[in-house]
Amino acid sequence: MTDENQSLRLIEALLFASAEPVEEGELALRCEEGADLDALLERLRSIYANRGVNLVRVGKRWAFRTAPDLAPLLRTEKVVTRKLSRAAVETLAIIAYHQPMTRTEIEEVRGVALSRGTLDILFEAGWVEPRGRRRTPGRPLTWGTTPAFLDQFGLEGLDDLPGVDELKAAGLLAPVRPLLGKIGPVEDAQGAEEAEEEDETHLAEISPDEAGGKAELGGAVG
Amino acid sequence: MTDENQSLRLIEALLFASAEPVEEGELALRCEEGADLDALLERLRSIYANRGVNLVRVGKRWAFRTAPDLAPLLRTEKVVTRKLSRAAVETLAIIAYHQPMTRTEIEEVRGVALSRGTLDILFEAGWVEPRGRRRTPGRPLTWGTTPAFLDQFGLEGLDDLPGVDELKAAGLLAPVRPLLGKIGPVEDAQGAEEAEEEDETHLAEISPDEAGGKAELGGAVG
Amino acid sequence: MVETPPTDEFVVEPAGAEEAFILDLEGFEGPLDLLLALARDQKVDLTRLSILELADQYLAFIARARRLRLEIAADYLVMAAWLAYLKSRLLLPEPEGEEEPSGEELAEALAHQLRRLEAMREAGARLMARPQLGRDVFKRGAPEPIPVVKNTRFDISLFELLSAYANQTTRRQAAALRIEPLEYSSVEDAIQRLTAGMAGSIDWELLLDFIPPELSGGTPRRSAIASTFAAGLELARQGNIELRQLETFGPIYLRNVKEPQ
Repeated sequence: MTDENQSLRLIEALLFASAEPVEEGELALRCEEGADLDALLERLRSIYANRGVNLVRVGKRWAFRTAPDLAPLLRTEKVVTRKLSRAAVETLAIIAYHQPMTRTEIEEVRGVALSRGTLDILFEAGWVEPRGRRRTPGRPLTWGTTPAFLDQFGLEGLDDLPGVDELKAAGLLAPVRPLLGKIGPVEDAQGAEEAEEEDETHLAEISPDEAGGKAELGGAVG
Repeated sequence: MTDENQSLRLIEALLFASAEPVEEGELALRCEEGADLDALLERLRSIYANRGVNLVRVGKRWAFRTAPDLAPLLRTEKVVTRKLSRAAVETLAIIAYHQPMTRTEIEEVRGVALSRGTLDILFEAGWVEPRGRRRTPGRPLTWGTTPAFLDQFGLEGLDDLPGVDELKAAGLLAPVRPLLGKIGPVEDAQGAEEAEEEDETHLAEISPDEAGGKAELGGAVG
Repeated sequence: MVETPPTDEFVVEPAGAEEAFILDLEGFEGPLDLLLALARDQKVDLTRLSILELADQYLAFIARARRLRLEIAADYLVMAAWLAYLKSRLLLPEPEGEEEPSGEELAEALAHQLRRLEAMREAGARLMARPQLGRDVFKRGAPEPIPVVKNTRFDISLFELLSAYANQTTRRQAAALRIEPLEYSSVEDAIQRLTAGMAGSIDWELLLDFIPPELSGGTPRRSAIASTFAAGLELARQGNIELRQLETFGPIYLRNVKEPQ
């Protein structure tokens, strides 16, 4: 009996210390002459069956492994804080204010094509979700914000989003600069920068010369 | 009860999964709120006490290790035992029992200059490490042992060092006072430097020339 | 030719009985080690060691080494000098009122140092005799890495969201163009107006009656007159109407062309 226990202990130690699963033949070599290896391994397996570590058979080899049900608890969760790209922030804002919006509509509002990952990131973050399809040709998918979006920004509802007038009052909306003799999108530094970082194609461009004549800014904002 | 068993399994798995000792703090983080970690570890230790693998405490860390009595059966050909020099063994023991110790203090205990590589070898092995500076003139660096040292020699802590209590009782671990003055290293630059800085009374001095004959460094040769 | 290093100068050819002695000297790790070895020869407990006897043995050892003109490290010579001094302190009566430690105290200090070195030596041996990791005791051979799951959290405040929207809106406003309605009335408009107005008429009509009455004077009205006149010419060219002016700068009339009979 003591011999058997000693064999059991040896197998235990061998399997523990080995970098690879150990072959049965290898274990047999180390055991006492005439030891019933199969019986020993079965006993060891049952001893560890309900423990945090289990004895598992891998083909003709054996190894200790942490219990599979503990995997979620063994995992270390690490929160990585990242900044959203400007394109993503803008897209999120546009969806929030104008939902439901199709991708094309977002692009029309922004005046630039949406780069590949932008909607994906917002979807993965759990802030936007599909909202059914538009009943127009091609039946494009529309997007809206989620409850998690409201949570993130501490909003009780979409009504809590300040309106354009309130944004203006808060000084967030820059006063519109009158354009004299110049028509078309103003190439401000910000805009230029963004076009670069996003590598987006401008869908529509108006050349000032072509438009000709006198123009004023159309002030209507949704 | 199930919760406790689950905590036990989790600790078991965590410790089993790691080759290196795991800090108690780390384990506490993973346990259920309010779990008695000490009790859990003690229970786990007793469960494994007679197995081929034991749970051992290494300072404030815990690890599974093969049972020491199985050593002859587990020892493999491939284990290369680097034999430490006599000087290195003594130096390690002096640091372990007296820490923190400056190089000069080690030399005083041994009565001979430390040859260049001796501390390096111990440092490289990861068994000793610098422990800040002594607040004496010259601010000499002190050395102490590492957690890896405890792990290497299967010690639970410094209290577990063999014979430490008897040595303490015999007054052999008291701070090193260079009563004999400048005995030992004479030509070692560092030794000389530190001897100067320390406010020692030189009980006897003899110049190498006076002593006659040719002098060389009484170097401890590993 | 390589010059003989000066150290060789003192090396004595080992001969006979002396050989072991030379090897012994090389084997010692400093004077304290040598003292410890000599003390062991006394075969007594280090606590009952005769320091005087030990000092004699050490001095005799060094004397023999010097007689053989062996290389002797300075450490050993320093110790020899110190032991000679200690011996004199032990043998001569203690001077009165000295602040220096007594001979006994010095002897005890040396004995303590020897005991301490021996203790450390034994401790080192006991440490090495312990089961060592990687030699006698083994760690987990196949550690299982604890997976680290990265949870990305985007860092964005309501302020950032709103300013992004505001910026975007500002840009959109800048991009959306609305051309102001022209002040000039077009010929095409006038043609439509004339055609509509003349429908069903059978008599001469005054051209100026077809100018939109809401137009104030000045450029808009003059532009409207011009375009309406041009429209009349165009319709006449097409053969739909006839034009008539009775005198220079007189009023212009127009009438539908009668259906050819």
